[in-house]
Amino acid sequence: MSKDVLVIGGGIAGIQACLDLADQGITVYLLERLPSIGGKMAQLDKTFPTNDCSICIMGPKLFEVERHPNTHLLTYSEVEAVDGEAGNFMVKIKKKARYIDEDKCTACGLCAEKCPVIVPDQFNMGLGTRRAIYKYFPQGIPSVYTIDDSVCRVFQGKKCKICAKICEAEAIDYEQKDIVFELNVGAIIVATGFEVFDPSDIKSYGYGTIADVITALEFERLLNASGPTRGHLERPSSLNIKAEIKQTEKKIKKAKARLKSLEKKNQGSTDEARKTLAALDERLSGLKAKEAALGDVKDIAFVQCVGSRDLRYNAHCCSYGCMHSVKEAIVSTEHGSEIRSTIFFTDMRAYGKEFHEYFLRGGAEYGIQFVRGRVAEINQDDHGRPVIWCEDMDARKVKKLPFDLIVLATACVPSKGIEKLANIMGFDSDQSGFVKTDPNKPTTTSAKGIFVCGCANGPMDIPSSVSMASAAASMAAQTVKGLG
Amino acid sequence: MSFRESLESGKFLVTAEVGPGKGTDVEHLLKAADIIKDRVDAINVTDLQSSVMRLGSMAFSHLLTDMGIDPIFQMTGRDRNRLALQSDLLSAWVLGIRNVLALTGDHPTMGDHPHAKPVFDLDSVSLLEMIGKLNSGYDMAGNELKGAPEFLPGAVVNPGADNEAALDLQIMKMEKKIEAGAKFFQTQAVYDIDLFEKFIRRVEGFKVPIIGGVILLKSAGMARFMNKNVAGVFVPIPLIKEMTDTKDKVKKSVEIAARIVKRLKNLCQGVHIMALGWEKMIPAVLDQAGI
Amino acid sequence: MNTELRIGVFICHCGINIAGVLDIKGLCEYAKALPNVVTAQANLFTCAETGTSAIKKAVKDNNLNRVVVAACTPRTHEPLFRASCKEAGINPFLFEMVNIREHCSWVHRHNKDAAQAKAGDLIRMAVAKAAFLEPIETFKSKVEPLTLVIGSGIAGMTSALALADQGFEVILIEKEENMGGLLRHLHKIAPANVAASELIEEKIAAIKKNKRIKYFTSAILEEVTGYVGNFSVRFSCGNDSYTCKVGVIIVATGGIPLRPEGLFNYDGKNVITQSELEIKLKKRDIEAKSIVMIQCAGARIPERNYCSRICCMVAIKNCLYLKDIIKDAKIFVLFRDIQAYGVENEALLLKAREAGVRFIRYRPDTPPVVENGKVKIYHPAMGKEIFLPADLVVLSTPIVAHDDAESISRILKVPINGNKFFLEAHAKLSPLDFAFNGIYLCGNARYPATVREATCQALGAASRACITLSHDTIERVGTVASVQEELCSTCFTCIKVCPYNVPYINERGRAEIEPMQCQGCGICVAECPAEAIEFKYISDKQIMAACEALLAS
Amino acid sequence: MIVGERKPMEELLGMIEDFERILVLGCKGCVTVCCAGGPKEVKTLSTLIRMDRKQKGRKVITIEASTELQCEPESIRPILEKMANQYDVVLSMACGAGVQTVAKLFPDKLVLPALNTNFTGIAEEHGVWTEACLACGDCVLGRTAGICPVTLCAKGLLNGPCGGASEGKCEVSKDQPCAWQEIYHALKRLNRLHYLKQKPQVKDWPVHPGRVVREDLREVETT
Amino acid sequence: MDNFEPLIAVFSCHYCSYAAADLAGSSRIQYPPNIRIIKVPCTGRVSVNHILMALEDGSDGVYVAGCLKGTCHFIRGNYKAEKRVQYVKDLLSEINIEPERVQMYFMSAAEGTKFANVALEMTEAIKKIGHSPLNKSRS
Repeated sequence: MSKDVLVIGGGIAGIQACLDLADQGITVYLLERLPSIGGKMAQLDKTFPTNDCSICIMGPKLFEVERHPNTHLLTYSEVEAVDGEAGNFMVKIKKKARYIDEDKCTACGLCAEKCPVIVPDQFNMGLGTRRAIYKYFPQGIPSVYTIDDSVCRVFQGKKCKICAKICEAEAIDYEQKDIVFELNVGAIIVATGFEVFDPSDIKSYGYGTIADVITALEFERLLNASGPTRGHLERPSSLNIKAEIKQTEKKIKKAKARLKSLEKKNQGSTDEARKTLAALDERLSGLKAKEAALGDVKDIAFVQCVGSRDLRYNAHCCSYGCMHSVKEAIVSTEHGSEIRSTIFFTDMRAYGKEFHEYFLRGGAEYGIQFVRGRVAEINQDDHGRPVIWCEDMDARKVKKLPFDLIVLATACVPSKGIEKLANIMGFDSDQSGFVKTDPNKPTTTSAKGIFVCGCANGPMDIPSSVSMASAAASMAAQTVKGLG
Repeated sequence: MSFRESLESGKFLVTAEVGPGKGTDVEHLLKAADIIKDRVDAINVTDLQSSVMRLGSMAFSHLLTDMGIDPIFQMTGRDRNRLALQSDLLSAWVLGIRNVLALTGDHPTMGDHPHAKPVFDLDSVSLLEMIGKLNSGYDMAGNELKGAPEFLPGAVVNPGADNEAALDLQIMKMEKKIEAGAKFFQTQAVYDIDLFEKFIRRVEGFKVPIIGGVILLKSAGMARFMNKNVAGVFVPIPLIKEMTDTKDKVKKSVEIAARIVKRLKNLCQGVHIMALGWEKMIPAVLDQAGI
Repeated sequence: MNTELRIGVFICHCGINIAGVLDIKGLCEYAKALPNVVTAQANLFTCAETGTSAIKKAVKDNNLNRVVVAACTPRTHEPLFRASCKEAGINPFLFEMVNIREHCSWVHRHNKDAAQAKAGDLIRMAVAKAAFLEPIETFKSKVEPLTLVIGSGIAGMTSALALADQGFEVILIEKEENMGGLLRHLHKIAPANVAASELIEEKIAAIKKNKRIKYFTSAILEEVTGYVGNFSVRFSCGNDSYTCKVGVIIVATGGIPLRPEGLFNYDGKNVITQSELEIKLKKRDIEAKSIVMIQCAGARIPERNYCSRICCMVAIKNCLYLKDIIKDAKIFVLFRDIQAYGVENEALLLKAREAGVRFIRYRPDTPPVVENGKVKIYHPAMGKEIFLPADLVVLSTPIVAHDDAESISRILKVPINGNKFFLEAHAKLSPLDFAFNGIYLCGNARYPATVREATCQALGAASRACITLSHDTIERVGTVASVQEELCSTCFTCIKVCPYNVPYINERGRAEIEPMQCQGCGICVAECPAEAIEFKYISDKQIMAACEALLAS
Repeated sequence: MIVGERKPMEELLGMIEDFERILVLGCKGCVTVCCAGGPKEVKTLSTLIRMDRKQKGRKVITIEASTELQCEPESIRPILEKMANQYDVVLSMACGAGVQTVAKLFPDKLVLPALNTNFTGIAEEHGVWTEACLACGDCVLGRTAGICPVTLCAKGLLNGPCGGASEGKCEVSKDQPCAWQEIYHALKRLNRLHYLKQKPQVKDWPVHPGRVVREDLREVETT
Repeated sequence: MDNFEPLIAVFSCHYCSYAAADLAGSSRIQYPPNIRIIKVPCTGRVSVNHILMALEDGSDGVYVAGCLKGTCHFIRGNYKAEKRVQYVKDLLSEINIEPERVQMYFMSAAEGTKFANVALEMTEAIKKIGHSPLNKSRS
């Protein structure tokens, strides 16, 4: 028997459930698959309808989880197996090797500065880069670094170990192994959240082929002050060109050096080297002209119900997409006074507290255009600008409109591991693959002693997730107190 | 015929108004008074109108008596306490002034000495009471006078109050003024005759003669200015349009004034024409109105 | 405060993070020369075990009574060092931290001289401030293990039962004669497809037999004073007046569907509301063959500019039940935006469409017009006006706040918003809490919610309440404002500026700040014209000392 | 409460020009409540004085103190006597009454007013005070629904409004409601409109200087 | 004046601007070393006298850095601070000290770059205005 609770998932729902229980004097284990707790909310720039800075309001909660005497953080960990029953579960957990001694690491970040391996940054939706040794995000908790063994040179059998040399805290441990251990808990709360639907499945929207068609979460990172562009609203195409310019400039430098050395040594012909240089120069000026032609982002389109309310992909509604887009459109105006946004929607679902008011403000104060109609196709015009084809239901007209940037409000789909977890733990899923609950007991799953909250149960906004997390905490507390 | 006699005779009264200027030059005012002398029953002389420092009302009223015009001496409570007011009234009587119009007066902040100390020791009502007291041979403190005046006291009323409360209050105060001895009322300028008629219906039971005010509209701009800045005056939009559309402003002005006077004839006991420098037009107005 | 000041300064290398830029030895020498400093030491990592034990040892060896650590940010490390101080026998608030990493070495890497000077300045300021640090104690207040739940709708009853199930006693008050709230009048609940009466009777029975719950119907809340853990409540029940002490309060006062007087020719007979339809459904008293439902009747309009969240689903649910009863019924739903968020709602919408319910969108500028037996509507897809036959018109009206929301908000000193729904502490992260500690919120009183959502919130509110109830006493660190009564001029400034309505005038006629309620922002301290409010944590004296030490003397 | 506000610094600095040791003396009564001359303001003013002197390169010593009630001699005496030779001048942040009390009690010290005493008023909201009572010595509020025409009517009229109000506002300022219209509405609400019809009033001003005597409270001569 | 390095006191709130300064640090964003942070729980804690004291005691400039408007942890402390800063500016004008020496800034905990930019902006601005007239002796 155990009076402890395991919370699976360190997003806002899991954190809230964990803190509620811990504050009630119950020992809680908070398990998170990624190197840091925070979940999707940590990736958001602002939140509706208050425009609060997301990480600002979440940051203190992250600290609180770490500091609380009744909580145990199990980050970078996964559930392997669950046995037993309500009041007495045995949970087998694998804690993945970080190759860092968490107690020693001071998160000084020197290692990452010196690490030679650069890879796309998952937290920034691949729009920025990180090193092989990295902190998931700056405010991440626990505040320690992690070595990504899939890319680190040491684990590819190459010479390196720079980080070990430079770390004065002596926190690097290449020999660290995954640890598997068992935990005895009385109740489990599943708060595994959701995934963002991959819109490349919808070929007609061009995501993945048209650079400036991005997802809403990607857009969040582009807006964010600590995101890959430090909050300068730039479209991926111009980021690509910038990267190319940088690369070409590097090549030119190299070519110049080569030419110089050739001239110095006076060996052989310099013609070819000159030719290469000229070609590179031409390329550079071409790129620069292209960059200049792009200019600033001015017209943004938001496409609603991407993969949602669509029987081909997901029948369900993502619940937050409308407000999410209104928010992003409102926040965009802080990044440039000339930015205009158009939202293409089916139904404006502004059904929460102060949501409708927020939506109205978006139109009246921030000049957001709302076009009722489902976007049929996104393609490119001759200049490479993405173009939206859509029937405006109010005007009863087919419209073809070019934009600088198109943001897809992607569907909310069950997280990838949930199916496995359902098998391990023995709870049922609903028609969309989310965790099913008793209609009259909204956090109770079909498995006794196992509760669910947040988007693991289905699409919902942050306040609903937080409310539900407290509700799940209440049910779990009842279970471990042996009274429920 | 003195103003008191005209009033008592029940005839339709015509009064005009002159405002002394800043300085000692009174020539042009006397000339203006001379032009209308035979067409009016009395001429009001204002008391530092709009709280602007000017030549006094008493002196100019006295000059009018010399010309054989019966002046209505306007007196406000703004600048003098009860000692000065009583004393000035006695002086005025001695100088041949017989009619007094008692007013509270504009606040000094409206004028050119905005930081002057406002006195308002007496307001229009208590001023009237005081006049009654003097007429009865006593001062306000109850001391007997050696030789008492016999002033004809009058007062003003603003029929154009812009809301119900203001109008109710105006009428209540009018009653108080009557109680305090007011024998006639002159009103603020009337342009909206229908509104004025409503006012008259409410106060005709008081049985005190009312002399309706008429200001000569000199331009559309002046009309708009009054609408914005003069309490109780509202020039209806069609009238303003008439002024904008006309080529001959003077002719139009006279025509409008005459039209108003004509209608007032059926509503009240007289008209008080404020010509504001256009005194020479007054005869034309009266002619056109058939008076 | 009479004892001699003995300050120890500990400067962290943080590996080369600080030491790579700053000359730590030089800083130690500098610190040693500062007034009241007894010792200054360097550590490779002050936060490591070696560092904290060095602090503890130095405290013992040098008889220190103040500790200053110059290292990284207090936002992450202050708790650790405070704990070390406590272990060393010093009050944790006799500790001051200087951030020479994030605020110095990391951001002035290329200007080492200036960085060194700045670090010296920051340490000097901290040492000066340390001289005025005062011990701060935590204080405790007893918790009454009792909850007052106001309102006995589905939310209130669920909260009460959840708390009772966790072993806590509950007083449940209901202003109506019967418990059950809105659900008493409803037909069935979707998507569970249970009869509302069944659900509610079950809960009422559970409450009635639960020994831990005392319930009062026809009960009116009259007065609430006190603070978290220790509220005094007075309510009346008929002619009787009751007073009790409770630790926490849950507001579950619910809402009520708008009566659409004057809207769409509402008459309660041929034009009815969804609630009236549910009563008819319950009695199976419907003959209409052609039914038109109008959404947003009285909602999302300038005088009631919010979406009531649940009405679309109520309409869809009722369409399906109507279809069950009257197979050939022609049903039209006239809507502006269908709010079928999530999985189940969207599925239900689909089901209704499949069952033949027709949905026609209308724009707010061309609302439907209800005439005798028909409804005129501009059909946007056809681009023209059409007439729909309507034996029965059903208006989907929004949930509005109860008339007494305002008076309850005043009694509890908790805010309501423009639409008179209760206003939570934070829209995102504290949806069920009030800014005023110890009072929680759920159900329609917060905002329109489905049965499921209200249940969820009710359980959540119970969980929030349990946090307080689970402890015999509540501890609070004394980083709060307190009035020095002898200095108070009773000017009411603190009362006017406090964002949490905490200060009040006590029976001695002076301002008083209840420490359990004070959030410690310091606004009143800065504003008090009599300088009568004390704030031991970051006191005026400390700020003054830091300012005076801005320049080296 | 008596409401005051600090004099402009230029004027204050001019007043203290000749002095080097200044006692800035606040009052914990009305002027604390109206945030003009309490301990906090004493600190602010002292700091400003020191800053001014510092930039001019001139010496100054400021002593900060506050009395409980500066209009009460017993409240001032102990503070001022204790420090008598530490200051050359008293810069009083009390109302006019406070300043005069200090002057009367310490005829050998110069006392300077740091505040302009504006009026007896009420706190409309935090940071806004409005004039409410002229202390005319003959209260009419009972007849005017608690709205003072002596204070709030720009002309202090007792027998109803002048003709100058427009749209319910006083002729003096568009921001100021006509007191008499307010009185009218209030009386109407209270069903007491007939109060307006009473006999004309003439205000009799009190004889100078104001003095209130309660014989029963005075010290008894026992000799 | 070329090598004048001003001393600037910053009243920084625990929840946002102090966190922004931390983020600037962990992001290694470089800014001028002229500022000295005094941490407060909320900018609403900063009184008029605190700002004046910081000036009197030798700083050439002072700024108060609070949360973004509408996001104050204590609801309205930053608005209070803004008003007080304006009041101090008025006071300074009265004694002929440049009111620009005192400023109010708003930033979120996520705006490390903004924190650095503000430090730079303020340092440049005070450099332009010059030494505080209260400590001419300091070079």
